[in-house]
Amino acid sequence: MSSPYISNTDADRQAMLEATGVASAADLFFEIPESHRDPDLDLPAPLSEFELIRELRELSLQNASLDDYACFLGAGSYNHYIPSVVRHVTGRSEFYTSYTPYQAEISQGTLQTTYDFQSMVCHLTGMDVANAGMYDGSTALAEAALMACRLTRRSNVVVLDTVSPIYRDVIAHYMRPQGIGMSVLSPDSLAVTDADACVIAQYPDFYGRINSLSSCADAAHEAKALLVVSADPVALAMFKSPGDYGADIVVGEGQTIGSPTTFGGPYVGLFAAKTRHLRQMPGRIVGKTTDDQGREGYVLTLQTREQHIRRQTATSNICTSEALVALASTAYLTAVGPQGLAHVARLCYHKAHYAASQIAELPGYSLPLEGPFFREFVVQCPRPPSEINAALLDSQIIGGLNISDSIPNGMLLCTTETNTRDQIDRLVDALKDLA
Amino acid sequence: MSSPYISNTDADRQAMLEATGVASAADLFFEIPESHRDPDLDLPAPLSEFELIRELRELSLQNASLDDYACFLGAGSYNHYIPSVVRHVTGRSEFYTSYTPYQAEISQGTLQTTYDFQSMVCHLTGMDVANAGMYDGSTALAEAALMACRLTRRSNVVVLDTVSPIYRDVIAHYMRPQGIGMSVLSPDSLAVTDADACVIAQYPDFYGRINSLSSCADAAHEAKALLVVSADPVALAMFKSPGDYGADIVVGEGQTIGSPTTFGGPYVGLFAAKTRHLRQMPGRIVGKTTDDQGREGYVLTLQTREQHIRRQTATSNICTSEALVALASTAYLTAVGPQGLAHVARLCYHKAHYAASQIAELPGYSLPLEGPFFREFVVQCPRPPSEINAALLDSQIIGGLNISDSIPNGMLLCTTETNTRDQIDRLVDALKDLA
Amino acid sequence: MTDTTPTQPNRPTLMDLDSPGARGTTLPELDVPASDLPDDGLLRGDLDIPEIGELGLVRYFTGLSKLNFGIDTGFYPLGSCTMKYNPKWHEEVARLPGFANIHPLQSPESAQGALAIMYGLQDLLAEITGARAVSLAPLAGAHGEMAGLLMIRAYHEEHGEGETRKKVLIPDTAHGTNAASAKMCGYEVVTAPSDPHGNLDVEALKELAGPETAGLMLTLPSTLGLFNPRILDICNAIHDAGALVYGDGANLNAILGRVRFGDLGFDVVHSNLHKTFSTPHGGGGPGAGPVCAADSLADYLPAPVVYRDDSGSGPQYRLGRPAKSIGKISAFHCNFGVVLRAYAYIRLLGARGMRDISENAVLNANYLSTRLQEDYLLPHKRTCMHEAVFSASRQKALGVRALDISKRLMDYGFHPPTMYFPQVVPEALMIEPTECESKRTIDAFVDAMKAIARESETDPDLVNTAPHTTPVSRLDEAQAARHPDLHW
Amino acid sequence: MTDTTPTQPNRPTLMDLDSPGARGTTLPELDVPASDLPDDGLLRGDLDIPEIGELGLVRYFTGLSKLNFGIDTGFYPLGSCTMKYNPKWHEEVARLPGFANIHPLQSPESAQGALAIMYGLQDLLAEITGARAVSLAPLAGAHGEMAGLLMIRAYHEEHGEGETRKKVLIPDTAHGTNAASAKMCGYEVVTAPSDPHGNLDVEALKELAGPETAGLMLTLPSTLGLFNPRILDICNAIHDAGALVYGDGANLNAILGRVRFGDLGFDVVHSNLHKTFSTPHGGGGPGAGPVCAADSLADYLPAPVVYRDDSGSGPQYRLGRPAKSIGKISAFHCNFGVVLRAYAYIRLLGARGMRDISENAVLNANYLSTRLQEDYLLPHKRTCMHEAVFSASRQKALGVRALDISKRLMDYGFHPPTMYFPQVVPEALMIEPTECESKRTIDAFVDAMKAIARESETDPDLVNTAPHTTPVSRLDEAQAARHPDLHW
Ligand SMILES: Cc1ncc(COP(=O)(O)O)c(C=O)c1O
Ligand SMILES: Cc1ncc(COP(=O)(O)O)c(C=O)c1O
Repeated sequence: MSSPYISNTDADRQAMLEATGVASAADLFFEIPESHRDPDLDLPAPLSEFELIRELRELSLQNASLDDYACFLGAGSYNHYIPSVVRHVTGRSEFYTSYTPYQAEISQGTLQTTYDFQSMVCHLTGMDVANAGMYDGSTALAEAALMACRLTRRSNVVVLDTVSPIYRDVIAHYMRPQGIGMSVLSPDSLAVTDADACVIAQYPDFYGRINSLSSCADAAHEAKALLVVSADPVALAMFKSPGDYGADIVVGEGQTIGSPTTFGGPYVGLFAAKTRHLRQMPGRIVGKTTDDQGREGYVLTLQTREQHIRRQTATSNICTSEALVALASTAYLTAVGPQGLAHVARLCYHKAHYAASQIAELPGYSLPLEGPFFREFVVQCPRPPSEINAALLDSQIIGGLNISDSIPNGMLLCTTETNTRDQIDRLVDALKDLA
Repeated sequence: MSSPYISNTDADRQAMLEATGVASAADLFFEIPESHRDPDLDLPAPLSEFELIRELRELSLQNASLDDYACFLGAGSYNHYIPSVVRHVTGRSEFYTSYTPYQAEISQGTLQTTYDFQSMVCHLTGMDVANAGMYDGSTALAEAALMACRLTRRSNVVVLDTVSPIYRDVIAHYMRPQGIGMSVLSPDSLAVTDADACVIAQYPDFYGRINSLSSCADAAHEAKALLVVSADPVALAMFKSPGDYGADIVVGEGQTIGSPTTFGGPYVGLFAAKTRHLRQMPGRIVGKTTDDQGREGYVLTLQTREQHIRRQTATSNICTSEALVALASTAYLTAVGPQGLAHVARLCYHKAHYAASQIAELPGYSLPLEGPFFREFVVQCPRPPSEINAALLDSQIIGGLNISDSIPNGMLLCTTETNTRDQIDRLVDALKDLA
Repeated sequence: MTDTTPTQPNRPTLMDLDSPGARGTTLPELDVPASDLPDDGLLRGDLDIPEIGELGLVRYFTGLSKLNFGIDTGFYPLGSCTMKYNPKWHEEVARLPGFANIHPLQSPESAQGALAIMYGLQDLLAEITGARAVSLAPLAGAHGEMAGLLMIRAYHEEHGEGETRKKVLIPDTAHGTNAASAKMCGYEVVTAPSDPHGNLDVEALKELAGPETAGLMLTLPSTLGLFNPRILDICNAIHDAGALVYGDGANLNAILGRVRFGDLGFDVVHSNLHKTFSTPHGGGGPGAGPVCAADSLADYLPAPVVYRDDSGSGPQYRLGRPAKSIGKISAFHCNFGVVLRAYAYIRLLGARGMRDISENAVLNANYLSTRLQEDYLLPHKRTCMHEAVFSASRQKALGVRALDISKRLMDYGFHPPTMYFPQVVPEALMIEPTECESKRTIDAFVDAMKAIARESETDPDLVNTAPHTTPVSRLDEAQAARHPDLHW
Repeated sequence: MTDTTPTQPNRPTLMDLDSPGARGTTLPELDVPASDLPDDGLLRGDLDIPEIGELGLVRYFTGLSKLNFGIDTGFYPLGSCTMKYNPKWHEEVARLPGFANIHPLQSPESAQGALAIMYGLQDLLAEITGARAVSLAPLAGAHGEMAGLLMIRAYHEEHGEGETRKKVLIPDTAHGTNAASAKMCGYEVVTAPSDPHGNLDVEALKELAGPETAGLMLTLPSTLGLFNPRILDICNAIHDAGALVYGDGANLNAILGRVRFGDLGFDVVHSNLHKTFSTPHGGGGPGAGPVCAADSLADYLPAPVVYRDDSGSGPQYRLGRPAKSIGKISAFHCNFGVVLRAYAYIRLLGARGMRDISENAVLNANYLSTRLQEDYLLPHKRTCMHEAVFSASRQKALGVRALDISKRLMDYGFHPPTMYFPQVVPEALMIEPTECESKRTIDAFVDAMKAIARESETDPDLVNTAPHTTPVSRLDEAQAARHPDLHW
């Protein structure tokens, strides 16, 4: 008996073999070198759906889920509440079982929602045009750097040292093979030359701080370099957009607006730019047009930028991206709306400040950084954060990111609207006990 | 700000009030006696989706779920595995957000699947016709008794004492107001008179035993009474159908084929009969027909039996029933297919026999009843079952039904394909320790 | 224009897809020793249901789902049915293992969370309807009617009048279940007439009520969508006759937070959770019809009722049986999955939310009614509650019936209203927009209705042969009834 | 026939539904003291995205979903895309809180279940592809290509040939991503030609390979759906030139359990989990493109790789970095949700299941190809693997292009094949039925293709103006590109 995912019956197979004029299915593989044909695969014995769900559920219970643990970890992945309607939308199987919408007439669902996605990304970032999404925030940023190099025909990028070290790492791996240099500078000593394609900033920065991007923009633009910003979309409901500061390319991590943290993926990279840069954008783009009867509809457009047409002269190699995650973002933003997103942002802000002020009062703990922050902040701990986090875990708390390598005993803590006051108070109490 | 379930904005409301010529919405309620108008409702303060999901999830964790506990409880509600596709089907919102399919042209989904449901019920029970479902197995049985009285114009029903006491209770409450008598007899001393409308048997019986229905059928039919059988649909994949024995009306609990135990409901009553009894059937019935272009389609039919047309002369008062649960059954039966259902039945059978034979060997435990059984069996325990069950619960085991009232220290145990050998062995070990 | 659609064969039935040997899922293998099977004579031969692979199954049912019109598809103004939005998070909560996978007979200690929710909903409904006590046992509205009437019956028996009070008064506008339920409870139905304003005629009622009357079944607001301003007189009249008042709460949506049945003198009322409290209709169920009783009938409620005991360290919940309970009316406790959703709904909205519902539901209906009166006859020109009952009698004169208008609405993308009910209104079109719909949607619907009114004048045939855009057009119901084809 | 469909306005955009003040969900209130806001100059003004109630949201997206054709809708023979059934239980498992709601940076101790699954899939893929080690890091096929080429690059650098080996050989049939990935990795692309049988021309390849060659990117079976019988010669030739062989495993479905890349001499291969291992395509992702390396390249795999430590009481899993790793190519570990589904899929099917897949996929393709050859030109008349690439050149002669045939298939209820790829076949129609489809479905598709071949002769206009039954007909792509309208 074959698997439920195969629909042919034995009789079907027999009839097809006869029609095909082949004695047995094995004969269809005759071109495979005999020496290597039909290896014995040493795989675990097959199991039924029931047994596997049971097994996987047990594995899932070995993970500390953010439903059960109070989580104060952020650093690029944020535990925001996702309204149930979002899962209803992404759970429509017409959405999740379809391919990239090459055939527009029967893909208007994906196409129109992608157009909505692009629209929202434009409005959030304050940019003119946006694409359908990239793999994640970090690769979007790396691709933005490459795009800046193409646009400026320069081959060095300046990355602020307040950009996430994880993202900096990814950028480096994307630059090197194309022979592009990368300088890491402090925003306080930012010097941009005419060899530099762009200045890359993070907003809010890796440490959670929110600062004006004006000086970065000025420094970049004076050198005729571009300003590339990696921005958090939730923060953009509360703070000026990078577009307001004159950014040329804005990217971001779309996980924070509608997708679960799910151990790091699938996420989606947001990607937006000024109109004049449109034809150097990577990724898919959906445009609105009309059919031969004058009805409005949507298509993939500007495909001559893409690998399937341009091959090695394409703006990127990206093909399959993260459409379903982008759809989740679109549904999320629709559900919360502009007021709701601003409300979420304010909850993050006030909770972070409440938590920070409580922790700052604990003996042994301090806030080493100054200036306004959004939902993350750095705490200097009286002991190595690794020890503290291990102890917190026993109290069902997932502590902040250990950033001792950049700030001694530094911990990057994060709060979102999902952290109740009770959770914050529990954290503060636990930290007190660990002083 | 009003709730997300209200779509009007303040501006909408204002415009509608103006168009309607009413100063304020409160004025629309002027006909309500002022003395009682606008009570202060003392309800808990509203909460957000996020907060309520959290609260309800916590309540759910206060229940011993059969995912976490080994369950040996049956007695009318059975923990069978439900393939994920079933939830995919019932999760299609076109199915669950639609009303009873009065408007056939835009309800073919519900109508065709109901026709499939009826077809499957006919085949399972071995009957000619089936309806779209009743509230649950017990009310289906009670309605079958009423139907038998209408058909025979008699006003007493004979219920075997091997019918579930829960079901007997429900039948009694349905008979009494219409002045119908009810005699409870043992199958061994079954005497049917010409005052009796029907004999009501359960198959397998309440104690899990599977016996030929021939003698019941003969006794009933000799007195020109009907044979009404409450049958378990999973057992029907393995054992002769009531139709094979000449039953006139067959009902059953549809929960066992595709719906979770969910604390007792929603379930669905299966209801089938011989063709000649069709026009006395309660409930909705779907029939196949053609449209004015000759295309096949489905409609609610024989509605002149029903309350919305016949009012007090209808065959029942039932209106809203359990369509979605019937859909789950249809999807379940399609998923497992005839072979799969028979396989499930065999797993139940062999596991029950394995468990029974292991328990029978424990000192102090015995099997008081004889004869073949399906997935349930009675164990006589050395101590009150209530004590045993309390102890089992501490070992994450939900024991069997306490039936001490009919069999001293009797416990009705049940196994299904979801009980792994390991669970059964754990049960046996635990019982041993409790001897 | 040539016909460009390739001819489609009839939709396959499930049986047409039968592929012997295919299977639609995987199942575990036997992991215990096999036992002997019983006597062959007991065993079954073939079972003739189809065998289909999992993909075929998914496509079949997914495809059929698309032939259905649901609330998620569009406006569903089906009068008396309160087709409101079904919040998605309810579906997720209902699937939590601690709710979906608990057994009705497991011990109360191991089901405190579920019992807390049942208790909680009893409490909320008591507050909303002004009742003394509530039982969640009835599995639908009609089941609630039966429960309520059995309570009334038990009450009269207890008071020695069981044999004499054999009649139940039911208004001519009442839903069919009312009469059918009365019959199931052994009562004789006496029809109480409406007055020209659409109200139950109080004077006529007084005439009818007497020592043989067990009770009155009254829908409030009525199925005409009207609130009877003499409701207090009615309850008094019935009580004066020694009878009790049963409330059909199917239309509770209109008066949520505005007035309570208990305060008006109703002895018992059922609520349709699948209407007022947003639980999905499911294409015809599941529903739930909890009964809410005043002091007079609280002791008679069906079992189970959940009780709370605060004597221990925390609250403990248990299933119990009121003193003079009419007993159990189904195998287990209640449609728990439905109860859970209704509980979730009320908790999210609170008291303010209840009033928002009635405000918007009633305002929507009155606005719709105002706009539609130009083109359709409104027999009872009054402020309505949650729904407006129009008559297509003007169109009938042109040869277009309520049925035809209903079918034509489908071409405009709307679900039709309820038709031909209540029976007292000829060519009735009973329109209930609910609070969930926006002015924008109602305007679009009114525009469509107006366009159809136009079409009825200019091209009645177009309307009379509608729908033209649905997967099937009008189906031959006579053939279906004459030659029943009820299964494959 | 008069036009009976009421004229429908354009579908509203999301912005058209904007209802200021409406909200699509509820959110918790602030439960801590509010702090001062930062300087006004930092704060944002308006955010111009629409406000919509929850019902409007649900209707909008549900309605749009119905305009999409998915696998669950019908046959989706999109060549090279392996559109197979996506098991429903995977979706449920992926939503378990212990998988969906875990943070990528939480400590490994608190994520052992997730790491065990990643480790498990690495292991399964290594066995299936015959690899030494696997990294799940790449987030799609093209990302895997990039990772693989960066590994090759690092290898040559390590061996002192980083500066000299600057060319990558890519067959003329290759997918566009191959060439684009090579470019992203700083390589020059050299195109390797096919021979008349559709195989990569081995002699020509030998000519091209040399000391400047970093590697060959080879799709096996090729995008023509053909298995190159000289595959061993090819790998040898490349290795002899000091270069490495990259395998594009997008078509692995054809040879599951039949032959392993590693055994044939491939140094690294990526697998598209969203093709071969049934994870949903999602309308264009997410996917995952794990790279599976032979001994030669195992040390260069991207980070992270999960390692298992059995020294303690039970196995312990940790995230690590191979000795000479090319490092991280995205922010976190992998597309875990995709990895989980692929793991579930392989575990359900086992080794026998892998072979069932290739058997049915290849048999289906050959059967389809046999039946279609009467009416359509098959340029390479050979036993094919999982897909058959036809040419519509006969129809082209009648004025009907591959595009037109594709559009007309929609009217018959099918998704079109991949068109115009591979570019070496004029008017290409690349048809991949997958193992999931039944003979019944394939027959229906073939019948439709034959009917279209007929129509192309008798009524080419009908085909050339197709589709006729879709919500929109052919859209003006030139207009879209010339006047980009990219947002509301
Ligand atoms: C006024 C009224 N009463 C009673 C009922 C019966 O409720 P149910 O269908 O839940 O049995 C309905 C529903 O159709 C109704 O509209
Ligand atoms: C042969 C081949 N190679 C590579 C790819 C690229 O894979 P992905 O789309 O996952 O980046 C594809 C998919 O379109 C393909 O078909």
